[in-house]
Amino acid sequence: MIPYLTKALGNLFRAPATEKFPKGETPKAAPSYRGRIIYHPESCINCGLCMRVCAPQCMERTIEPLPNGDQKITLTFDLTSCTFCSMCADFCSRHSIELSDDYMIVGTKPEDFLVSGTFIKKAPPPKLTPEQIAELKAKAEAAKAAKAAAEKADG
Amino acid sequence: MIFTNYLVCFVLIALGIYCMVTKKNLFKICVGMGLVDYGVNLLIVSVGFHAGGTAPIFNISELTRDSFFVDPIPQALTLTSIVIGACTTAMTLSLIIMLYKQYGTLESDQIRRLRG
Amino acid sequence: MTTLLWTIFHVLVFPGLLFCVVVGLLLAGLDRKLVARMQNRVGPPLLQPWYDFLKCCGKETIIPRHARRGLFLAAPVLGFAALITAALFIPVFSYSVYSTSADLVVILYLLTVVGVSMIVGAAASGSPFAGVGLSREMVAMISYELPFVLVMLAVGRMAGVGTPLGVTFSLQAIVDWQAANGNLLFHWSMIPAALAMLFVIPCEIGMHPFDIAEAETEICEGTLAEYSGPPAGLFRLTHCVKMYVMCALFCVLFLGGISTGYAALDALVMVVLSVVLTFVTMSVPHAVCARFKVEQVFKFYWTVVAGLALISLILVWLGL
Amino acid sequence: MTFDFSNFINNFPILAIMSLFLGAFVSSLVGRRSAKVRNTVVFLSMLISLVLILALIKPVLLEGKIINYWLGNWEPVNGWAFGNSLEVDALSLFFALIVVVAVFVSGVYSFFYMSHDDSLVNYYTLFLMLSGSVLGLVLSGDLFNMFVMIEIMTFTAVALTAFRNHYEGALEGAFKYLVVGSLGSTSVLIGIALIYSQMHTLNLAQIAAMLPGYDSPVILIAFAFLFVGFGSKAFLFPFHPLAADAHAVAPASISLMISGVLTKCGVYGIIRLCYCLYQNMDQTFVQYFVTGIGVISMFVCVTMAFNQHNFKRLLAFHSISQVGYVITVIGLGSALGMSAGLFHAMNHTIFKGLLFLTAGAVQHATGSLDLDELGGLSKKMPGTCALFLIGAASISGLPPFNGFASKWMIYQATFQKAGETGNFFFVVVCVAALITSVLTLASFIKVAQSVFFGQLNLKFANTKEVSLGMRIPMWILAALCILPGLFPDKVQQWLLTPATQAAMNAPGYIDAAMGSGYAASFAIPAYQPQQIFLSGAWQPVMWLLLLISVTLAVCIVALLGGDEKATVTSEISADTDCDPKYDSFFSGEASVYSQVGGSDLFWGFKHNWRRYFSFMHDWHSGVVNDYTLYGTAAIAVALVLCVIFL
Amino acid sequence: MFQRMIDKSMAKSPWIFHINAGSCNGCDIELVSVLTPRYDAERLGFRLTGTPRQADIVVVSGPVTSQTKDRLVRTLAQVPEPRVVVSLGSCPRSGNVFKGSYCVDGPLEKYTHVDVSVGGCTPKPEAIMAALAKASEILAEKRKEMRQA
Repeated sequence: MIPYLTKALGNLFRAPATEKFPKGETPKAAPSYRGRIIYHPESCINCGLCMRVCAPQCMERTIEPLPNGDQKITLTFDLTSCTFCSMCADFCSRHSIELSDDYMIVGTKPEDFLVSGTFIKKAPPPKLTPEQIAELKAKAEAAKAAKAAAEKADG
Repeated sequence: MIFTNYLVCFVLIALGIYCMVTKKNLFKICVGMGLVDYGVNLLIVSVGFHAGGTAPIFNISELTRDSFFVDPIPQALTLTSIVIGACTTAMTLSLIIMLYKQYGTLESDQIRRLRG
Repeated sequence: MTTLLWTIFHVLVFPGLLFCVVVGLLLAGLDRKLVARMQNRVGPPLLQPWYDFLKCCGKETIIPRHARRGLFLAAPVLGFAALITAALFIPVFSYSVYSTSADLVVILYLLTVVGVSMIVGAAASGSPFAGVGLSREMVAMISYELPFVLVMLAVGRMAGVGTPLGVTFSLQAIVDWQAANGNLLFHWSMIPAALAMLFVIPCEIGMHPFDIAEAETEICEGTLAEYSGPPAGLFRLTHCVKMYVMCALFCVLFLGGISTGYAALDALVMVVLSVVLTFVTMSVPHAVCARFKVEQVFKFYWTVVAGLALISLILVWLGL
Repeated sequence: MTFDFSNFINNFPILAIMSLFLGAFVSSLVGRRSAKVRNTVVFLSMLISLVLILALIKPVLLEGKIINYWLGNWEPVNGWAFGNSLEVDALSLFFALIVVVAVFVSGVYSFFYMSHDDSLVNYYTLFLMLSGSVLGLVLSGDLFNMFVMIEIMTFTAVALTAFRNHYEGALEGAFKYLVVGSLGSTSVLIGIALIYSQMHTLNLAQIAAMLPGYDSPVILIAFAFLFVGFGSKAFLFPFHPLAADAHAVAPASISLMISGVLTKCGVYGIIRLCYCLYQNMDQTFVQYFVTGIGVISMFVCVTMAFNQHNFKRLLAFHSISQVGYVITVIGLGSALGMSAGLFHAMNHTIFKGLLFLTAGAVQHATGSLDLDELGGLSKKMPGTCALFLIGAASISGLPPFNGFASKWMIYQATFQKAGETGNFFFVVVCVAALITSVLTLASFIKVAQSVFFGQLNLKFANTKEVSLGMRIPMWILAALCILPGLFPDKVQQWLLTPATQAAMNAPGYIDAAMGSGYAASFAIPAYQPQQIFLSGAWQPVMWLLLLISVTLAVCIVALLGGDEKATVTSEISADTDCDPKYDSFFSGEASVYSQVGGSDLFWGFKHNWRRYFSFMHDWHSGVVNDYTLYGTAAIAVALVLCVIFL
Repeated sequence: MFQRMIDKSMAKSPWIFHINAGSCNGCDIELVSVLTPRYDAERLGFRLTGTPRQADIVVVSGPVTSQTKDRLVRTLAQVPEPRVVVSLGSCPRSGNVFKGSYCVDGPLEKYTHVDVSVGGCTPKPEAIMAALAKASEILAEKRKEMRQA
């Protein structure tokens, strides 16, 4: 009882331990804090590994084909269903996902909790038709023939 | 002689109370109450007793300074008291009958639903 | 006409409603601030009780289905009114408005009415939590009433030895006696009683170590479990004003002789003393102690506190 | 021919008694034919006695006349009283007033309360006999008359207790009451016989004149017997288990009579015994003795009430507790104490009557008195609930009601006594009185919570409010609860002061019966009217203050929250059963019957006193032999104490 | 004037009632830590109440399991207007790792309008503080709306 009493009375003359938080600046999180997800779509290769390892399945991927044959790929992280386990970041071979130290994940609308990124995946070159192949082959043969002719002319 | 009276009424009252306190049977309790009653009646009568007095039955003209009679008031009181005692006994007995009907026993230590 | 105006002034402003409410809320704010500081916190602003009360007034009042509407709403009003009336009987040292010959009994009973109104309100709300809360409130009441009564008798005897009846329950007489013979706090035979009274104050108010009735984590605010909106606010206000009333009562009973003769100055002294008392009797135990259990409160008050008061009473009775 | 009203008034007491007894006789004769005729007869006889007694207020209480009625005109000859007499002084009339009002209210209540029972002729006959005997007792000026009345009273009370003999325990309660009550009556009778043996007279006034100068051990023994006898009629400790048993099982109207009227007879007997007959109230031993018994009764019974599960049994214990208050202050021997005691006796009849009637109403409406089973009746019986709260506030002594006024006087009386004599014993008495008051409050909170508040047991969902005929008597009593609380000074002036002075004025009583100068011839000093020092009462100014404060508080709420349109609760949804918003908060559980039962309250208090409570529970064993033993022991202790100390 | 004072104090004394709708206790512990000396929510007027009747802000944590669903709905209904509902952590909004479980009846939005949400599993006390501060602003706005309506 007495130690508590002296401690309590002593506290009266000591500065309080309270942080000034809502006023002033937001304190920094701990060094390895896993906060808001940051997604770098530019380096993403759309391997889908992150979605495979996510326990709460918080990612959603939409693939939207573009007229020119490219694909617009959107990867959306719903932070309200994320456990911040950092599994996705660990598995991402291209380091496209990282967990920042921004812990201020507060919002009034569902949109406030979405982190999404979009990148365009170039369409692979179109397939050759047999005529084209024949043509190409012909070209190649023609080239070969021309080359052989040139050698012959030299030799 | 009057001392004997007092002794007897003391004994009667004591016996009656003993009976009421120790006997578990309702009828015996009733008997105890009766004994106490008799003891008290005897006490009242003894109180009005004058050794050698006559019965207090007079015309008002016969009453003189020398007439020596026992006190009439205690006798009247005793009569009243006897009547009351009879009523008590009747009431107790009727209650005992009803109690036996309801509880199926005459033991006072089994008739204790109201307690605590 | 002037007497009527004065009556209205007394009831409305000083030492009645306005003064009580302002000082009470100030004390409550201070108490919260001090407790916070002792717990190494910043604590709420000094005006926090004001905000709380005003906020409660802006909320919806829900009357539960099992509640008895009239009583449920009347109980806080009645309790508050009884408390203000009790405050009117407590003289601000020499400035006594309605001192009669037996104020102490009146105050004792009016304070009981305050507690009872809370209990009746809780009972009328029909909630089982409130049921538990009211039983605890009642146990607390039984607990502090014995030492309170003993203190009252000791003071009454001490100040009333010379009078024809040998005792007095008039606070005015007690104050006058102290002005003539020195404050009761400094009579050594009264020190145990003063200590006991210091213990009575927090329990009467229901402050933290003794807030068994309103244990918010345990029985959901207990007596106030079903109250919402203005009635709840009024109960909280009553609680704050009670802090002032009890402190003032202590001042008058044990420090009654320090009147300066000026009502305003007296009032200021009273407020300062109340602040000190609030700190000593409420803030410090709040910061230091954990909550008592129900039966511990009862035991503590009927043994330790009542014992202290009894010692005083016996000493006074022996003429010491 | 002139009609001499002031002389005719002398006949009023006997007429009042006779009207009740005649009513009993006539109603048993004609009552079997028709219930209407029976009720009319009963009502008329009660009304006549009420009016007659009320008519006596002016001459007796206000003008101080003492009415002496010698039966058969057997007036005293040569300073020797032969005849029976009725002697009505202010004290007797005070108690008679209590009696007739209680009888009237109880009777009117019975018309509706008992309407479902059979053999009501017997009920009303017994009821009127009980009333008549009680009235006869308090108006009697003759010791043996008093005994006869006590006996009639006991019989009729026993019979009425067992009236609803199909109720559980009714017969048992009646049997115990009869056995132990007859022990008390016997004790009275022995006392009377012993007094007669020394005094050779039964007239109260004459005995009062002769006794104080007479020195004999027999007289002291008689005192012990009479005191215990009257005490047993007031159900003082250790006779209190009887009252608890009898009250709990009797019909509510009879409980009112037993607690409000029969106990008052015991109180009256004790007052007459100590103040008038023996005039020994100035002796310290008698003060200790009477006050001590009062304090023990008061405290033991109020703690016993904590253990009770039966509504009326709980009330019964409180009843004795309050009588304990009365006896305590009467034992102080001061005028203020007497005054306080009389006031509290009157108030006790009123508020305890009210409480018993509400209990009766609850029983009438629900058929149950179990505190653990009932609950939430305030919704179904709002009127009864309000009446109960008035009664409970009165008995706990909360300020606006009569209980506060009388309890205040009680504290003042005890503490003044302590201050005057410097005796610590009376300080303890004062503290005990205050604590008992708090415990009483606690106990009634328990009843209120477990019967009227909390949640409604679904069993009693169809409960209806009792009929108006039952509520009107209760409202009369409730009004009587409030009025003396509002105007204690008037009650003091008109009722208490005359009654107190009459109680203290033994020589006046003697002289009124035996002719002036009779008391002086036995060297009894003339009575000097004692000043009743009342250091303040509940004054109108406080009313004003309280009223203003209440208005203010209402205004605050109205100003701050009340005019808020959006926050006004919609009335409609409060009554629908489906909206969870208006359910009690029960940690989110569905609103089921979850009442905190009466026996679960006050755990903290009971836990600390668990040894005491378990001892007390065992002590009230319910076995009639034990109770007889306690009674006998009381007689023995009283005898020993009186012989040693007097 | 009183009304304006009430409006002002509404944001300054929001009382919190906390409902655990099947939470793993992580968020609950963090909510309590908001009241510790380091964060001291009391300096903003926050206070934990024991009964919904006096609450202004209801904080719900947990994925709303089928066991708690009825209790949650009932308790939410018992909070007087104006009131603000705050969902604490990921679970109430989505179910988090318990999503799709047979015993989860979430999300919270099926039963009530959620005014403020805090993400995180569990959120840091600072985030909770920020959310509560936001909630008290919303509370004051709701009060004003109610008054004007």
